[in-house]
Amino acid sequence: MRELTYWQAISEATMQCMADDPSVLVLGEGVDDHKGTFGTTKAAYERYGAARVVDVPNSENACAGIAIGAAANGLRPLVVHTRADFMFLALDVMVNLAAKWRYMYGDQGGVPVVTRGVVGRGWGQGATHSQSPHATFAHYAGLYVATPASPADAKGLLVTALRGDTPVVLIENRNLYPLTGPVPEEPEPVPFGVGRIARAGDDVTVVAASLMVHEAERAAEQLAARGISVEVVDVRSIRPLDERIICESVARTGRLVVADTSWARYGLAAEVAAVVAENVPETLRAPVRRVALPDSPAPVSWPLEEAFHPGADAVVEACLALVGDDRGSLPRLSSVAAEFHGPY
Amino acid sequence: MRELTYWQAISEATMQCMADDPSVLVLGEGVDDHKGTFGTTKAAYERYGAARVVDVPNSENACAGIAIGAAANGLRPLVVHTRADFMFLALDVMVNLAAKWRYMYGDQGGVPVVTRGVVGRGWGQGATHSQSPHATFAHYAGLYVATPASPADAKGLLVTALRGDTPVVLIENRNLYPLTGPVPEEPEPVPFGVGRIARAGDDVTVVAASLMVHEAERAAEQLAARGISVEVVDVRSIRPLDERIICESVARTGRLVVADTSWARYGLAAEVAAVVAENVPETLRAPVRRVALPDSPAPVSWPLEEAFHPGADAVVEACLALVGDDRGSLPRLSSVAAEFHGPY
Amino acid sequence: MTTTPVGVAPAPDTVDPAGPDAALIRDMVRIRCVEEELCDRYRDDQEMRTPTHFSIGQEATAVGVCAATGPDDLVFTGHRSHAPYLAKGGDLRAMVAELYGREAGCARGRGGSIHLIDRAAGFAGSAAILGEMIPVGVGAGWSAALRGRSSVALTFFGDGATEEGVFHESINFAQVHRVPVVFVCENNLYSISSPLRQRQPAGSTITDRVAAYGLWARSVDGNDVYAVRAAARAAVARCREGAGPAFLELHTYRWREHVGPGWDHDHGYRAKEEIDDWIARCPIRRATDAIRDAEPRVDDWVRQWEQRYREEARAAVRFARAAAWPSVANLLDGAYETVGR
Amino acid sequence: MTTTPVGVAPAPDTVDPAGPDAALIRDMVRIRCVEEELCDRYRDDQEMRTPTHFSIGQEATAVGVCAATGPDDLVFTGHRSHAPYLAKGGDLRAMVAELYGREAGCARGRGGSIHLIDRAAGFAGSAAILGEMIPVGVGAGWSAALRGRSSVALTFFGDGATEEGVFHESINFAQVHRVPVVFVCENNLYSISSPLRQRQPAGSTITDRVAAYGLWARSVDGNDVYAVRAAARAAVARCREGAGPAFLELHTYRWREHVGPGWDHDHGYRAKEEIDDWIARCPIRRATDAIRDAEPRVDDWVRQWEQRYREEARAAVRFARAAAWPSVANLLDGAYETVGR
Ligand SMILES: Cc1ncc(C[n+]2csc(CCOP(=O)(O)OP(=O)(O)O)c2C)c(N)n1
Ligand SMILES: Cc1ncc(C[n+]2csc(CCOP(=O)(O)OP(=O)(O)O)c2C)c(N)n1
Ligand SMILES: [Mg+2]
Ligand SMILES: [Mg+2]
Repeated sequence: MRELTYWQAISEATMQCMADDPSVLVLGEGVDDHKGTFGTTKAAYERYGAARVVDVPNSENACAGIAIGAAANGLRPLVVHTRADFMFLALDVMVNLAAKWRYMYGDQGGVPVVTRGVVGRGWGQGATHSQSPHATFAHYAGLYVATPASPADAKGLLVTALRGDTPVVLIENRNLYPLTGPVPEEPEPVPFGVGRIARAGDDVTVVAASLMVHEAERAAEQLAARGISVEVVDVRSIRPLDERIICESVARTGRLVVADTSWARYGLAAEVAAVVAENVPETLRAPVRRVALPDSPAPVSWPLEEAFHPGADAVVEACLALVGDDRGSLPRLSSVAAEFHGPY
Repeated sequence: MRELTYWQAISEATMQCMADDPSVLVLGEGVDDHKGTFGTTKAAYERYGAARVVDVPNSENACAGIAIGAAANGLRPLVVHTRADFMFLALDVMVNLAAKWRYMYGDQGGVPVVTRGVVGRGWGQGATHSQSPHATFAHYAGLYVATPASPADAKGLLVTALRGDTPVVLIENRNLYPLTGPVPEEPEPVPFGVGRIARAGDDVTVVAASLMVHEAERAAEQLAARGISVEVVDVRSIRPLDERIICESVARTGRLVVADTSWARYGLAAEVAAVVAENVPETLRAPVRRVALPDSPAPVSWPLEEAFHPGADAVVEACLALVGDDRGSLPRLSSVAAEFHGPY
Repeated sequence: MTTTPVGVAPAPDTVDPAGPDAALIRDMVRIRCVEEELCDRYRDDQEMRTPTHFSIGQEATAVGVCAATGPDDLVFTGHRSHAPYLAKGGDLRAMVAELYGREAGCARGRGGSIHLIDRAAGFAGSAAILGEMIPVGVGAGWSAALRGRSSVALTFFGDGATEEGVFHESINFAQVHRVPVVFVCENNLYSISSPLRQRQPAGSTITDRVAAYGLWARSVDGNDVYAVRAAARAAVARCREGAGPAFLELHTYRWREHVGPGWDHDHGYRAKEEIDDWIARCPIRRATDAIRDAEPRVDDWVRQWEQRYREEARAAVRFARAAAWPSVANLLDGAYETVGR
Repeated sequence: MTTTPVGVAPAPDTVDPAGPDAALIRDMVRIRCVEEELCDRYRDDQEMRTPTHFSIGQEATAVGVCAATGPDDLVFTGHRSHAPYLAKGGDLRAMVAELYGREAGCARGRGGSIHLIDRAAGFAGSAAILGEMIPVGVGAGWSAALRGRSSVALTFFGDGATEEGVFHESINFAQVHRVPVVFVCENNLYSISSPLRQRQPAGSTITDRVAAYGLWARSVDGNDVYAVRAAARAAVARCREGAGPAFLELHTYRWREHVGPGWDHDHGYRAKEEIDDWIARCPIRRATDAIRDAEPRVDDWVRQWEQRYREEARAAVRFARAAAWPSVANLLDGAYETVGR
């Protein structure tokens, strides 16, 4: 299969869905500019112009509400935030209205608004430009929330979102954008709620989302050299969450590490641990480990930032602790995102 | 000790803190009216007037930001929302600014804003007036989040909040307001991060917060009659979370039910299960059970609403399942909140 | 028996003999009768378990505005929803059943008073978080324009909702994109018990603030149903012509308490005299007075309408109370789309 | 060597011989020199890992406004923070160390360019979420008033931030409560690469929209530092008298790209001619021209200042690069208050 970068995959999904369905339109601050949301909306703007790729005022709350109204009246808006952190300003309408619309009006139709938020981890983006709010949206029933890790899923989940009738939040990590992978040419949907074994293994299960899937894969590679076999589960969507793939894997390996780009408490790492504690606790041969952000806001200073965002090394350490090994002489890994260069 | 209702305890804490510290002021929509936020701000308004108990415009976002600015410049605002759901409109400044202030400006002082949100469960309040967003705030490092269950804690946690230097979110359930309990006369602080054994027991641990502590206690009473001994742990604050009290109890009982007023996924029920899976999984003699909201928005219609909000019965059932008993002939319990009468 | 409000094209056989001006009175009387009946039942029976915001005294705003709309136009509102719902032609029995939490409710009992909807009638939804339906109205109108339809969206909200930032964001967006949306502000001087002067600066008005964005904005006596209709017609016509959004500030007054059926002159936030003053300016009485010279039979009509609609309201209550509750087995219905439904 | 900007009471021995008008030029030159030096280093060295928004070309707004403030007045800003920070008297070396992520930074390396603070100087904080510091400024001013202080809060933001609802909510609150706060809008015609006309309606201005709340609001040539200072003095004086909030719209222009040190005439969203046009209206040049007749030595002074401040900037960079990194052991410091600190 031909390879695309993650951002190209998003762009392609957008273009194909716009071609297939004239009701799809893109809304966001600067979606029409020369950078085109890190490339993801550029081709769509060039092809469809300002009528369907709409630069909006800096009004996140109203724009989310406008998207809901447009969706209630026949359109399929794709709302784009260059930083997922800005979505907090739109949280009210997304959680109090979009998520509840179908239910509270008696199941007479939904509001298919798709919202993409880009997580800006790294390069000193700091406390308010690095957050990954997927758990916040996924706590509230009524939304689908996905965290694609691969170019193929970035495309396939967006296609599913733009064809469905449920409001969807897609959280994309900026550091995934340059990564390449095989992507089907056709707009093949990837379903929500179906996880993926990113790598098979027997000794430890690492459940991860988004960027952390790659960190987990790199950790697995290194551990393989040491004779430790790691299974990496990519949840792909966090609501619905594929409980089965998680539990089946843990039931086999008996050990669980959860790796997330957000904080541990009340986050994906908590939920996955809870799913295991609810369903297959007796299979656990060691305590669950959470690899997540330390309990502070994101710092800017380089060494602090490097220490703040967990990478493959943190996954390696957690796995080693679970199998009762110690770190010994493993070389340290740099983060997947280390190649990014400024100026910002 | 003399008894007060939950709302009287809140009112008393507010009055005493305002008397002790002239920098405390109360902000909120309608805090000055005849209902006085279900009684909690009435005495303060009568005593201190409009200069310190300030009715504000319907501008939740700005008012939260104004409170932050006032806190950065010497005041201690207590912001009140008659429905916790309205706090979503203020989430941006609370999470992106208040929570991060001390950290991102290099630990030179914090913004001690205290925010009270009242959860309006029941009586057909519906999808947007019944939510308990504690997990959403507690996911983000930098805030303290508490869910007082008793009048004494409603007072003591508010006192701690109004004397500390950290932004605090207090989530109060409207159905607790009429409940009475012993409350110290003095403004004695109750620390964050220290749970409480609400009832001791040996067979099952029920970890609960807010209203669910009472449902758990009633469940425990009923189960006691059947020879099942239930320990009820009231977490009191959910960030910081008292991991020790949870783990020690579960290590003794070997069985865990978590009871919360919000949804299971990415919520308090997930976090408590994760804490156990991380620390004492080997002590679990049965899978963890979560008693939480079903995965839909809150319905209005009476029978649906009754089915939607879990009460003591749901806790009873979960405990019985864990000890391998079945429900048999136990009489059904009505909810703690059943006494509330309309019109709204 | 169903009466077709003027907002929707009436089937010939249901038209009253009274003409379009009297029809506005008829529709206001109908809403008044329904709401008074509901107030009594709400207070006495405790069977409607849903926070309920009545529009008694404010009927001219809903009726006057909806009279200017066509069947393809969409109306959204905030929490004070009954009057616009009925004025737009929303099904009465479905509304009452909704308040009673029944499966036959317009939102199948899931939404309650604050979440009314009747898509067939063009009543596109009400919501209880202040300001939320303002951008939604903009989005709906924008969608119509983008899809080449001539329909217009209208969104009702109170004076208090204009304090929410989203109101301004919505006005700004609508004006930049020339969205066919009519912003309908029912200024009843209070937000729960907070008087307007405590929440918004003296010396300027909501209309002034909207006009500063360049919108066509009019401040209208909201208890004069004919004035409201005239202003709304102009607003809707502008939208239909593609001239951009319009704003109406309709000055009116709520007679009952903010939420619930009671009177509240003893709550301390407003004087009995103020309430009585506004009751003296009852929109139904004023509309009747205004056309009595031309239509001397109007008082008889009003009496007949009162009888007819009281009976219709009672019948709707009977229907609702007899209707089935939702089944608890269907508790999760609609939380997510059901594939293959 | 530290130079005291006019915003803070200068110690006698550091006053330049130039008088208050020339002092404004001096402060603009200083900011220009610092930012140009930082631009070069930022681009070439890749050592400042923090998104950075330069004010080159916009110096008159910060300098003119801060010249009207006293030491007890508090300044807040959005992301475009360096110029107001320096104009208010913020410590230069601490700022540069912050950009270099060092422990000696004004926010101990935790905040970066977008989170500057210097409490001693009255620079009370900058933040990167659009609009956030607008209500914060209101709260700070309100606090001063409630505590009987005469200090004033000032909050800087761009034209783009006025599209956030919180801007309107803040204006409304400030006017209702007569808060001593000056809203300072630096209108540089763009929000990143979106031109103003694409985001806000033609035919009305930001000043119009604010004036509609009854605020004292002035639209000023933001590249004329003397006009800015005069307007800011009037605004601050009103606040200090208890006459309520004030608003300034300062028309200016950013020369470099939105974020980062580069030029961007090839990015397609604005023409080289437009940029050149505004460069010709350089605030430093204009201020110099304006006083040359009265102060013929001003060109010499500017040359001397350029030398002095380039050297000061380089020294600050040397200081920052030599400064210690924060210790990873202290990663969590300040996430929560530490009891007994
Ligand atoms: C965001 C939000 N804040 C507060 C409330 C509580 N609330 C419900 S109705 C209301 C008053 C609104 O006043 P107005 O908009 O003038 O409408 P009216 O009730 O007068 O018709 C308030 C404050 C709410 N529902 N949503
Ligand atoms: C809430 C939010 N939305 C979007 C952004 C992204 N953003 C950063 S700066 C900027 C432009 C702001 O323009 P303006 O307020 O005019 O300030 P300027 O950069 O022109 O000085 C935008 C959109 C943000 N930081 N916060
Ligand atoms: Mg009102
Ligand atoms: Mg700008």
